Amino acid sequence: MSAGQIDHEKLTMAQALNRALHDAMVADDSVLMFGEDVGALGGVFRVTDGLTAQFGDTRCFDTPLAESGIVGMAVGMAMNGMRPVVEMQFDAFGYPAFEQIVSHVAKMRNRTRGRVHLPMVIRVPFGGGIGGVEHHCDSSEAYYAHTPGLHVVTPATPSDAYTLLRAAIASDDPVVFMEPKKLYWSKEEVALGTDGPGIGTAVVRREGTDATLIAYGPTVPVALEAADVAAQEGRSLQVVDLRSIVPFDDETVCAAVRSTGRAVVVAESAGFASVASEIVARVTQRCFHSLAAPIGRVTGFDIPFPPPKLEHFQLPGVDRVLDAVDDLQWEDQ
Amino acid sequence: MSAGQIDHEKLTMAQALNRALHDAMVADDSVLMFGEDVGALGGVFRVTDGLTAQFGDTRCFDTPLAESGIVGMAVGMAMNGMRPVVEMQFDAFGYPAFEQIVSHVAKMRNRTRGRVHLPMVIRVPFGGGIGGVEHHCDSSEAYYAHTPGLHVVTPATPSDAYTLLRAAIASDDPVVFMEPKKLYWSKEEVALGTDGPGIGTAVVRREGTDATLIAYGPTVPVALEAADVAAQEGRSLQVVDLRSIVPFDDETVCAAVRSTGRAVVVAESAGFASVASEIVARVTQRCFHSLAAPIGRVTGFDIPFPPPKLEHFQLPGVDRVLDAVDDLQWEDQ
Amino acid sequence: MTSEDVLRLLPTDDPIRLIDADGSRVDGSGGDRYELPSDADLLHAYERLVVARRLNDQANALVRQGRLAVYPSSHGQEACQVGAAHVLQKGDWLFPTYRDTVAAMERGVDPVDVLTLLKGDWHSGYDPYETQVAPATTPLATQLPHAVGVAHAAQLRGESTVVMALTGDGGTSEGDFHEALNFAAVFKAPVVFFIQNNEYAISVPLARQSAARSLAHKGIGYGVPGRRVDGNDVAAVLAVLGDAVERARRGEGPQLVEAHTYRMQAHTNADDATRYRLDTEVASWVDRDPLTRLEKHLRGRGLLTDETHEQATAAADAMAQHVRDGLNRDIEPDARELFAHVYAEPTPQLREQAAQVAEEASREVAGR
Amino acid sequence: MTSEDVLRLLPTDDPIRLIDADGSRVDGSGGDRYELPSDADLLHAYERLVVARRLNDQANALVRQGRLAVYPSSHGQEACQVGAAHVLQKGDWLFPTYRDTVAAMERGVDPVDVLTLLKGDWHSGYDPYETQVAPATTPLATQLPHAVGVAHAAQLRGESTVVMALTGDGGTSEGDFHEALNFAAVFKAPVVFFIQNNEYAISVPLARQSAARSLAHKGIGYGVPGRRVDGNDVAAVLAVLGDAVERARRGEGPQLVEAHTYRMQAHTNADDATRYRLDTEVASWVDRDPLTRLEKHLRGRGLLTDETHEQATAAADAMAQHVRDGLNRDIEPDARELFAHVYAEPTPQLREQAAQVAEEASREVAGR
Ligand SMILES: Cc1ncc(C[n+]2csc(CCOP(=O)(O)OP(=O)(O)O)c2C)c(N)n1
Ligand SMILES: Cc1ncc(C[n+]2csc(CCOP(=O)(O)OP(=O)(O)O)c2C)c(N)n1
Ligand SMILES: [Mg+2]
Ligand SMILES: [Mg+2]
Repeated sequence: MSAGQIDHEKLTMAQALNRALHDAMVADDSVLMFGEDVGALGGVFRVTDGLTAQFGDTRCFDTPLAESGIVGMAVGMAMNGMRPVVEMQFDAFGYPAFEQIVSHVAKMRNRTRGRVHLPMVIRVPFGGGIGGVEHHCDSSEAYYAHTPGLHVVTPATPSDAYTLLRAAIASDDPVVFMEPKKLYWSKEEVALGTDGPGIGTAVVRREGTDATLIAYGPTVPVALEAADVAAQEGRSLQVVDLRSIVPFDDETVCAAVRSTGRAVVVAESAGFASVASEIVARVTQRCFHSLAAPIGRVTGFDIPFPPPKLEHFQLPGVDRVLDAVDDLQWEDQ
Repeated sequence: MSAGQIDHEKLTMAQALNRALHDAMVADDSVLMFGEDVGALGGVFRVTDGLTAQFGDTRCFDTPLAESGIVGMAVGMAMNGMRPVVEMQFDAFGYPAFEQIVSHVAKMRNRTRGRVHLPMVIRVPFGGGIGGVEHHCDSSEAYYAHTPGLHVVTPATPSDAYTLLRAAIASDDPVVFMEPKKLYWSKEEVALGTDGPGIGTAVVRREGTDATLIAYGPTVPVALEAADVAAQEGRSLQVVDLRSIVPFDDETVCAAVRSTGRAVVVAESAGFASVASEIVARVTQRCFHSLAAPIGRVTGFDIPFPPPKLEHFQLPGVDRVLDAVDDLQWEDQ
Repeated sequence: MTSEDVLRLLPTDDPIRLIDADGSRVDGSGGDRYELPSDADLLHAYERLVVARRLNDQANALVRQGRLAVYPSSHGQEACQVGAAHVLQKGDWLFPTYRDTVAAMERGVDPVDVLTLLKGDWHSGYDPYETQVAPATTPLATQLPHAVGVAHAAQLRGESTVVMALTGDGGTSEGDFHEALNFAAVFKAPVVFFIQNNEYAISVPLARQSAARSLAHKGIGYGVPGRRVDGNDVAAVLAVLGDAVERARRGEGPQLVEAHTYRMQAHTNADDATRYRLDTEVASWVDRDPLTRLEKHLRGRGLLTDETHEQATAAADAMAQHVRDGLNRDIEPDARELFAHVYAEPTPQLREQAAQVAEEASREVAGR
Repeated sequence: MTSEDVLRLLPTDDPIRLIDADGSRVDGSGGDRYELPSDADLLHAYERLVVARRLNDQANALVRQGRLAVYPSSHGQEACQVGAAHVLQKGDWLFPTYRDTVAAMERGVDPVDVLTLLKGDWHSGYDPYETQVAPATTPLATQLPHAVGVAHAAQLRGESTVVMALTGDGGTSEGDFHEALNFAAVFKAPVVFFIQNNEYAISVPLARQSAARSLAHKGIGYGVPGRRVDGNDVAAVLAVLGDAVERARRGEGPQLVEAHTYRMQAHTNADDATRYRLDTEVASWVDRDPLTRLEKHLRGRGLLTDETHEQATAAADAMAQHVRDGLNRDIEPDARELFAHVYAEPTPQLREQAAQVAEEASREVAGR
């Protein structure tokens, strides 16, 4: 691709991720992809489809079935000149790698006083909404976001999937890249370029004046849909898409909330001690006197993710978001 | 001990924990203790001192060095009639067991629709302030508190150490029992009885009228000391000791905050997406119109726990707590 | 311990086989150390293999009809699962994976209940304490330390329970496999670790899983005897696993058995196996089918009458009908269940959340 | 692969030894397969053992004087650590644990820098890329997958790097040991896994760690050769590890070597070893001391002159003086360092937090 010229293609999020991996591997020989079933199979979500065929099985390869080993090997490869990208097949299957992630991936730069850094990406398909059985629908972003030393990002659109994954691979720090499973098949025109808002930047997806919905990953479309419905009912909702959980874009989020004076955080994971808690706490701290009502939270309940037949109760939906908006003490004004 | 008669002894927190284990093992044959170095050595903090000698090495025993195996074996023993208590030697060494804790310990009751329950306790010495090197001073309570299905408790006094550990062992649900390492050697007269406030109950440790400090585990003494200093300066601070993070005692905490209209949460762990975030979010939600200022947070910074020579910068101290109290917009009144 | 003592922990070079693909009795390959199971046991195994195969077929059909969300078929592995269940006694425990529906059924769990999870409902359709079958486990190898704990608890109480812990070839790569085997060995826990090596972990072939001569060669590193068995020969599976269970019960500590078998179908219906393996490879295993092999053997010895055959088919028909009936019943999702089993008593927080859902539901009803 | 090919992966019944406790050359016990290192190598090893022993003594003294917070001594294990370092070439990597201060020093890291962590300052007193010595790791066995990754990266680039990955006996029980060995074997990564089996993991004796004949017997389960060596015989350690490194470099894949040695002192100065082992047990190992053994051997062969002895002592003196000087310097804690290394660029959140600490500091200065 010649400089300045950027291709556009209509892609699903899974395809956009695939293109990001592909383009990063073309651009830089040190980029590698490995994990379980990412080779011949192309990943259970086909995100790595075709990479082994094109780049050979030293650049994209299957490993033994052991997540701690996968992340640990990535640490070593990142220490030694590579930029590994690894896949945890489903969110809950990242837990065996937890020690490696928390004690090494997150800490290596710090413990070596900056001498060793780990340019690596851990891809984590997360969230529910696809009728998955137990252990296939966890939302673990809070565990990673609470761990200093990690970047944690999550795209809500195919375009962001491309941009953020390229940025994650280019980052000299480890990035936990949370992929909202239920959006893998969402489709849009994608600009295959590496500029656009990077890690650390939230964007306002929809302007609005009455209240602000703060969402990330799988709940962004829910928030947008809620804003659509609210608009029909005469209420103007603004929607902020975080994109990056760590670093957190206080500026964009707080400006948005101050502009409306009311806010609801929408997230899929269990609410207790979660990213949603953090958003409420930090935005309240910064915008207290602009707030007409306490910031609302629509999150998953504090229960293990339920079986498919029951998951619609657990997932934040448009109705629940609108209820939370209704609860923002409008009569107080 | 005959009914109604309760022994009192002056004990350190480590001794109180030891007595709780001892008394629980006397009371119930199915209570077992195992982990690394808990046998002949009596644990690196001597919490299990003498148990093997008294109860034999089938009741208190060393295992191979493998935390996932330890917790996993405890799951199986709890499934089969035992009430195991296991020790993770230091907080960060619980991470290898993370998958077992999150995917099984927390979920077994739910996934079996209540048919299998796990009466087990995971003891986790946590926090800094003892000059420990890396990986020996983590505060991991947020990981566990965010995980539905676990109880998470932490004592701040030797008496609570005894009562809460007895309650944890008696619980039919798994309890993550966080032991503040720097308080192991704190000493007081302990009532060796099993009544007293149980899991799920916060207590007001000091009455006060101007603002409420909310603390748990290692920061409770810090909060109390801050209240002492503030009193000399003419400000009356109330101190709430959570004791139980999950379940959370909304009633006690919110009543306290409403009574003063101002609050600061004091916790040692990194602040982002933490238990402190949750406290701020939920108390703000419930007490918004009683609050004269946003709830303050004094927590560890969002950095890996630093080396001993630097740890005093990381630990919430009296000055920082008082600064946060000063920031509660008193001039607004 | 002398060198000989150590060497006896190594498996035979080739998997132990008692009945050949053509149905004839094998000599050699270590099989001579094991007796052929009794005629009655073989005939019983035959009937159960027929029923097992039918369960796989029926479940696949239910997936196509949309009654089951997903099904990991054990077509081709039925001898392993029937064998693993049949060698156990009352009171023994079985720890199955998601692929071990047949093994669970063979231990007395209603297959409708086992399949509940795969229908999209609650995991544990069955009470694990009724049959001593643990809830099937998805996170690989994580059930193995549980199996050790159950065995050790029983051992401490002086009970003679044996625990059969199942895993796939892929599962052996996980840290928990290692930790469980080691704990079992150190505590001499009566656990039989039974690996169904079906050559694949989803798409990943065995060669990417291990560079060892066999997975049973791992035993010696824990002081545990490792045995290899032809997993498509139910006679050999019964003999080798039966021996392992007996040894574990006698106090000889844990045993490791690897069955060599093959996953004839895709990982689940959601998988496309043509992406990673050739049809010719699959075809080469058809001749080694566990069911036809046993049938040939029994026919060769004149043991299999048309009557037995019909009886087996009737049992399979009845089971299939029962499964269809059970799974065609619609599940009424009840939101209250979300909060009922998280703790013995819901926390105040969960009570609030449950109330919210109840309120939503009542508004919905009112709104209709 | 035939049976013989598999059996050659098993270690010898007894650890390989080249020099006996009384200093004489051993024949048999597999040692005949290895040549005694050259006189020059042995003399060099002698000097380094003297220096190593002194480092342990000096560090213990610094603990008593309150200059070091904690020290895990390798007294008695110096032959393992000197051997592990000396068999490597320039460009090879070493992955040490907290007990491997000596090994790191032998690879060229300034001991003052290695001890920085134990003084209470930043972990990585040294630049890992200068000497290809990874930062010493505390969470057990977690460094082993890193070692595999470093080796595999080098291998993919066609470099001839070998990685020496150290672990204790206790560390072998962790899942990461298993996963690392398996990954290395599957990818044929040039890693030498070197277990210093010093009989204890803090208080837990080897028998609680493994029921296997030896830890080297684990190799065969991964298709990796396992070797046992007398860890108090530096000649044997050099020979066996040297051979393993050469094989790994030749492309034979990972190698597993277990050294049998003994932790002569407590786990660290904070530990009370009398709670779990008898003085008589410790005493029984004094005769097998690696340093006196080599000294006897060299003296017996007339190779050790008073001059060599003095030269070694002088080197030890100089090192000890250097360590004292380095560690007696006081560290000025600088709060800015807290935030400097978490990310390449501090996040906005960390900038805020750093500003808070800076503000606190300036108020403190103003308040004085
Ligand atoms: C810890 C963990 N990681 C990944 C997965 C996803 N996964 C499900 S089945 C499977 C392959 C398992 O292979 P194997 O153990 O050989 O069993 P088989 O399916 O062949 O019976 C994988 C990778 C999982 N369930 N658990
Ligand atoms: C994952 C983990 N669990 C527990 C510990 C605490 N711990 C530190 S050293 C040690 C014993 C290690 O024994 P071994 O591997 O034999 O090494 P040695 O100390 O004998 O050199 C333990 C349990 C740790 N560092 N890491
Ligand atoms: Mg398999
Ligand atoms: Mg040791």
